[in-house]
Amino acid sequence: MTYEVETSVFSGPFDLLLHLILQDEVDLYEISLGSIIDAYIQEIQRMEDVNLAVATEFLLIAATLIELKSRRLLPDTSDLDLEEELALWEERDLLLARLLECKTFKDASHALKALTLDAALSYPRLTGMEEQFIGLMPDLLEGVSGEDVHEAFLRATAPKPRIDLFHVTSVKLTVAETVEYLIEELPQMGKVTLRELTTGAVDRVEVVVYFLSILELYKQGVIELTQLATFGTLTIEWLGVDKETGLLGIDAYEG
Amino acid sequence: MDNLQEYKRAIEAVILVSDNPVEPTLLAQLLEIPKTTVEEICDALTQEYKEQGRGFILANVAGGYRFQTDPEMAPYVERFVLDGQGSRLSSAALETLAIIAYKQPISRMQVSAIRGVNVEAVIRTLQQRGYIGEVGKDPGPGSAILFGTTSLFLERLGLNALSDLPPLADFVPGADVVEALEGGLRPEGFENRTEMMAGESQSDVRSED
Amino acid sequence: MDNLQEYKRAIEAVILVSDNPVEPTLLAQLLEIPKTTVEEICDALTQEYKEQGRGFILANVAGGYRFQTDPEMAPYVERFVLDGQGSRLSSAALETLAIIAYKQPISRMQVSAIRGVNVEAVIRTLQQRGYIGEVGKDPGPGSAILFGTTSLFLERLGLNALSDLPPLADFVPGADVVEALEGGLRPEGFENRTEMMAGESQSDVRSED
Repeated sequence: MTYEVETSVFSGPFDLLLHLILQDEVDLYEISLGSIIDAYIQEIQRMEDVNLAVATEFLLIAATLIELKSRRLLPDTSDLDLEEELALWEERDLLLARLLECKTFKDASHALKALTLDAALSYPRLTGMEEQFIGLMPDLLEGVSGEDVHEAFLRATAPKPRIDLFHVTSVKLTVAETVEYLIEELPQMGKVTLRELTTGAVDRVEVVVYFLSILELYKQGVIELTQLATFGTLTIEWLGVDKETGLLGIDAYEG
Repeated sequence: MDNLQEYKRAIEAVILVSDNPVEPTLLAQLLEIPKTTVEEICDALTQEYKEQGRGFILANVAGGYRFQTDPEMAPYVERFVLDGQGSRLSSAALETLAIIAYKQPISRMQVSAIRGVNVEAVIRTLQQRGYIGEVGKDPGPGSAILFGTTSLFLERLGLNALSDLPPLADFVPGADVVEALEGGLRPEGFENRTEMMAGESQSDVRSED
Repeated sequence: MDNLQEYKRAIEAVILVSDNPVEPTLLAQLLEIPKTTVEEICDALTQEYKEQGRGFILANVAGGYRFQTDPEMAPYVERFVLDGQGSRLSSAALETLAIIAYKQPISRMQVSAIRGVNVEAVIRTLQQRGYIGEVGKDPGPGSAILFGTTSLFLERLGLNALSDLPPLADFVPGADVVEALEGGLRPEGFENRTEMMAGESQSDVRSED
């Protein structure tokens, strides 16, 4: 039972159209435009800020689709203005060309990702110059800017895995495993903050899993949570297991 | 060939203490030998390490040479190193990066036009992470900033040069995808008309016959 | 003897990427083999490099193993350094300097806690070069030495005052975290608590209290 945060985020009208046409293998003309627009509005609502460019671009596409579709509903198409019709088809071709371009770069990005993942398996040596030669350097800070120092600070303080040879951290922790681990560790820890618990977290998913595990334990009444201010530090305190009933079946935890 | 052995050793030593890939031209200057000799020596070293089954490799990335761990040793090194390779890029960021990589130099507006969204935030992220940088200004009106990929981008992808990127042509959708897309956009009742129009409409991407 | 070969490679890989000498006990834990085996392997490696006339050696210093340039190669390394190409702070050193710049006054222990590694050698270098200095003593027990940056540091960076360093932006949780907490991962019934936790999950490293 692993938790993966994987959401299908459409970051543009072309993305959405591509997805609708290719992934779902639907003929756009067999589904209602209303449902496409609903899906799009949902996506926009999920976004942090409503992006005007996305919203208007989609309206344009939707309008074109509506126009194309409305033609189909006309009983007799013979009296259509040929000029108008042509313009419409050009519009369609333009849209098709853009969709093809979008698809091309989408696939290229998958290839880049694969390259990145392969390359990440080979770690470079970044140790730098040996001390004995450092004295020779005219100016160690040659070419270093305030910006570089800032970046170095962010690098240094970014969450990173700690050297832990006994509990080799797995990226794909499950809530059930984490709950078990916490039941073992928390009694000896006294009061501890979530931040302290997750200092070794490799990625955000892990923090989320810890968070869920703590909620699970809280629900079962074996820990006490205190948070003095909104967004403040969350303190966890072990209360103990009821000797008679023990814990509930955490293995069945489904999130 | 005592000299060759000496060059070999010197190259190993210099690459060891550098925290950036060392360019062959620089090694050639330091040793006062032709660049091609440097490249031959480095190729030979790469081969030697491989044959001897070393835990490290001599990698040729971003236009230079550096020592890296053998990818097979990743499980051990992962447990040990403090700095991971940085968090992963979102798919939005990757797509934007792909556009910039293949179409550089390119302006923010041009990327935006391809992606169909405002890409300002994504471009800022990519710039902060050092994958892309400003490489010039558009000579046209407005003189928009043009972006391109950096050597860090090449390092992260394990490539020596941009020309090592897989050709974009490899990703152009096949006939099946074109057909599916076209089908999705085509009103059914118009099938017969499409043929008629194909000749007149210049921008038709695919011929019907 | 397949295992032995694997251990050998793993040891080479780990030592290669380490900033500091790697203690044999650490390698023993990592590989789950006896410390004596680690030492035997390292001795064998030292011997191999010597026999093959490598430009680097495996040195046993300060209770650990690390790769070093062969002393005979010093003239080339010096040339590389003087040439200016090798004259940059290592990323490890720059990170240490950055921590001191932003969090001064700060003790060696505190820097070490953030970097997660022993920073003694780096701090000594930075102090020798005059970029950092002792600025006081911790009033608490132990009265540790506190370090801060010097005016030379500002001068070299072309800054007038520390306040000219780019400010540390307030940490904003990434969209993915918010999404994860509010959406897909939320078990029913936890809605109301999500908000409460959102701040906590940021793994803010700056303030400990």
